[in-house]
Amino acid sequence: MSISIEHVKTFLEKELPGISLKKVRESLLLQNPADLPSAARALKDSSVFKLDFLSSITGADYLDYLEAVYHFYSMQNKTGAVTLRVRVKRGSPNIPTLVPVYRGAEFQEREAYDMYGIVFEGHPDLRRIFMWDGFEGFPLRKDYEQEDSETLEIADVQWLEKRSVQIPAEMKQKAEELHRDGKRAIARQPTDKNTP
Amino acid sequence: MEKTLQSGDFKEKSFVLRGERDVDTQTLEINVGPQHPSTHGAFRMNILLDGETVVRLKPVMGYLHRNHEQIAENMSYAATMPYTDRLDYFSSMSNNFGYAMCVEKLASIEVPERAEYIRVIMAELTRLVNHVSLIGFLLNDLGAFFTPVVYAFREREKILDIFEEVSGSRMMCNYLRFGGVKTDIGANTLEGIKKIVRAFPAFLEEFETLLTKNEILCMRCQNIGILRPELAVNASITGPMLRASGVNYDLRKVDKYSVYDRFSFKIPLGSRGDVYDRYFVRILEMHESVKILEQALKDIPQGDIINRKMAPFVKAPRNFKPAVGEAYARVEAPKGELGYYIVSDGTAQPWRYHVRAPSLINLTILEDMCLGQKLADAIVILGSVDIVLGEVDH
Amino acid sequence: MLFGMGILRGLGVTLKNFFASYYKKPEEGGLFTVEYPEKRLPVKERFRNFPFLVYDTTPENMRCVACDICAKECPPKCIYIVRDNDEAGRPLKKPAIFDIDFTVCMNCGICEEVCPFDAIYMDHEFEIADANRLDALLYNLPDLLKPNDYFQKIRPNDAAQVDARRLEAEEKKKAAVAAVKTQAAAKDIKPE
Amino acid sequence: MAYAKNQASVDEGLKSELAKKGIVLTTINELYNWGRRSSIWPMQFGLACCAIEMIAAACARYDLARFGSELFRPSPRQADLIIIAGTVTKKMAPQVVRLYNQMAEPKYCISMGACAIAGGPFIDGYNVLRGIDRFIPVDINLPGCPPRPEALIYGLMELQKKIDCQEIENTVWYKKGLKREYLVPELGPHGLVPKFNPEIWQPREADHRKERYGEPITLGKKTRAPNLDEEPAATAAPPKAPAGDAVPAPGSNKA
Repeated sequence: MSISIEHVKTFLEKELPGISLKKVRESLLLQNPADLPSAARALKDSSVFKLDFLSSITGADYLDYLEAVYHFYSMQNKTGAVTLRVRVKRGSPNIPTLVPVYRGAEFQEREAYDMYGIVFEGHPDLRRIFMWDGFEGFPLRKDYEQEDSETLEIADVQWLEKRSVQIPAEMKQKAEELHRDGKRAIARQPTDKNTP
Repeated sequence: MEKTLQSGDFKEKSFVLRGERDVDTQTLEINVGPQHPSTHGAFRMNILLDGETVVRLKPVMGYLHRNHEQIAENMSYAATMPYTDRLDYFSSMSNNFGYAMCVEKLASIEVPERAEYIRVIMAELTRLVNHVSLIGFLLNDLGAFFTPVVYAFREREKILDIFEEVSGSRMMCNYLRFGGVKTDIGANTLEGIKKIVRAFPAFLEEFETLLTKNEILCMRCQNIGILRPELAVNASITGPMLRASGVNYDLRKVDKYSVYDRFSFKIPLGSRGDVYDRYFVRILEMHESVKILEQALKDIPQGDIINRKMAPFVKAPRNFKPAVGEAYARVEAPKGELGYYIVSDGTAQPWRYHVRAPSLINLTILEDMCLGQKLADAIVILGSVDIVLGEVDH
Repeated sequence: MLFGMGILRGLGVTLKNFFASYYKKPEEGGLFTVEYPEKRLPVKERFRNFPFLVYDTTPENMRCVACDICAKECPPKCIYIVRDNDEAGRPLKKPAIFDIDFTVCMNCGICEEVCPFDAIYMDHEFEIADANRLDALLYNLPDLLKPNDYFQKIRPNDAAQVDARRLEAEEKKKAAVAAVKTQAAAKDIKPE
Repeated sequence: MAYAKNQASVDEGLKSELAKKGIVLTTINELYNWGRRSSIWPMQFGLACCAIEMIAAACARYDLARFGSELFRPSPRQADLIIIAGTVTKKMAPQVVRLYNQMAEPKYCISMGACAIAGGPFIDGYNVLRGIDRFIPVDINLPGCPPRPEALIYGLMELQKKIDCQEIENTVWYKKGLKREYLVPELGPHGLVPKFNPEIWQPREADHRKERYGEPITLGKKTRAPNLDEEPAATAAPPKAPAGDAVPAPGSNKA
């Protein structure tokens, strides 16, 4: 059975006086990300809720802010989902980590960092989890520009020439042209006339 | 932003691990993977070894990161269903089950009785396939090269014939639709399933005499990779690994989703939480799945196989535009709690689509279990965690 | 129990299976192998490999009307359709180009479900392997077209159902046309 | 696929004549190719779902051992054939090319499954390499997602036909100063550097898919984010079916 979100809201406001919460659908929005760990610890240690199981952390991009959604369950009471959300600006996407409270948050926070660039302060090993370390950009953000994998760029041409691989003329010429305009080979938009 | 640790940061250190030793050994950093027979696919473990003992173990994922979430966010809801088969490619029906439940929760669609029973039958058949194959590969890591896998795959082939007869493809079933299932099960297919379910306990009994009391298996698996229940709960471990540590948490009993509350079955729990318990919990879970299958096959009702309101959307998926909202649904997949989180924005494509992959999160404590064990045991512990890279890297 | 008994009993199981493979039937644990090229396993009726286009009598009157629904619904977007035009430039109800890229298709069968004209179905033929990727595995219209009786041969039940539905739709249309004709005839008589 | 029969083959009439008398007449080429094609050892290398079908092909029912390739060698040094079974991602591509380089000659490569040939259903991914033939030469392409185990055996038989038609004189691996080392790409800031090996692979002239849908496919321009803050009007009733869509009688399993 599930826990009513108002019940959680009143409990948190009583437990942590300074907290500012807002009910969004079936979840609680913490206006100030800084009190996320204390809220999580309060819910975990409370004898009423005993939310000892952090099921999932999800990053999300809503164009003018980034959001992290946390789903908590209780394994002892076998009770339903309590959802907390935290919103941060795109410029300063910093959220305090939950790893000291929930060990299971480690990989999921790394995934949210890798995909959305949300930096979890205090995370013991905040590295990219899926992409390689030298990858730039956060791929699941709505404004991510994917590379066009059919046109060579100046870096590829130089790398190939160092290894004495001859490159067809028009590819090299296109790469230099791109380099002169200072543009990256972005994946092209559809050119067919009857695109759905 | 504090400097993120690069992989090459660990310098050579000299270590004296336990007690006074006259010789001063150096640690050796090795990479097991991404191409290694024991890593069940493209998965790398950066292990720091002192002699044979594991001192530090950092898993590295991403070699099969196929951008499932980006593709799903650019596609209609029904078009993502075949992609969920490719998440955990051993249990495609329960991946479909989770995704279908999440969209039904989002758009509040009811599912007729018969479709629920068919879903439960298919989900339990995938649990059998997954556990049998997993035990086969676990024994591969223990050195019984491919003999248990050949036995397991013989049973798996029979169940895959049923999946092919019902849905059209052996592994990638794409069988569930929002509000029901794609096609009905014929009477003779039902007979075929009954025959397999009747013959399965005999196979399990033979599989157990082959393995359970085997002294090599007992010595190599008992008291290896012990996982304490508190750490398991704190690290969000779910599925057979959690139950092997003695925590009674199975979504079929907790959430009572679909029609699972109509079947009587028990939840096997381990006591010590070592590799042997994880192996034995999976064997007992197969017995329980056979019990559920027998009950489901006995009283499967007649009736529609898909919600009539949703039938037009099978023919025209592009018209399916659920209202703005979010939904998180979870299902007891063979590997653990498989969750789907979808935010819809009123258009035909979801705004945010996230998969909570059980095997990715079960890997969080791989290092804790392997510290202090021998390298050969670290391989066995990884085998008992039951990871499939399609789901780990989704 | 004696220390080695577990291993011995395990070896007993393997020995039992070894001898069983000689005299038992495949279902009860006998020889399970199907020697592929000589003996083939019957493919299940609903098996789906790659799509093909159905035509009724001659490849000219194919069922596909180039409505592009399957191309829009295909998850990996591997179908490319260009509608045919007659000499005067007016669009025809026939595709000029119908390409399916077999190196992108994921055999999911969604094109078969969404096609309103019963034109595209999933084939059973899986013996496709080729050295060069570009032209051999990009199937265009001539390679995809197969007759309706081939469809009946590989999928008897489904084909029977589809043909029954098409026949019934045919009658309804004929009846509707007949009704309109009689109505028109009735109108002519009345005005005198 | 038709392969040029190697010229050094004996004429069939004489061979069958002698075979009746129990005398086997053959050429060095046929013997050499017969030996190599009947014991192709694949590498124990699997990436994704196709690898499971490869294991199923090696198991009891489809039994790859009948073609002499039951021994899956884990190390590339002892393998003749690499079956690229699964999606090759950009992060995994350098490792796959390095494995191919480490294999001993004569080596063959089957790219099994749509993902390995040209990206398959994941062709749009930012981390997915669009086919392994951008960096290594592929002998047999085996489409399907995943191809059935019998289709893998059919692909293996196609490879055996190709091996039968090779001749010792002009094979690649006996040439002096052979250097079949293929470029191992590196992981750059946005993808692989280089994106493909121009010596082996040229992009298609007409890529219909990219012209019509662009890359990656983004259906519907999303400029406004959903505002979850305001409450839903009614309980989210299932979207009503637009009229005019032919509704098949439910339960009739159309196909």
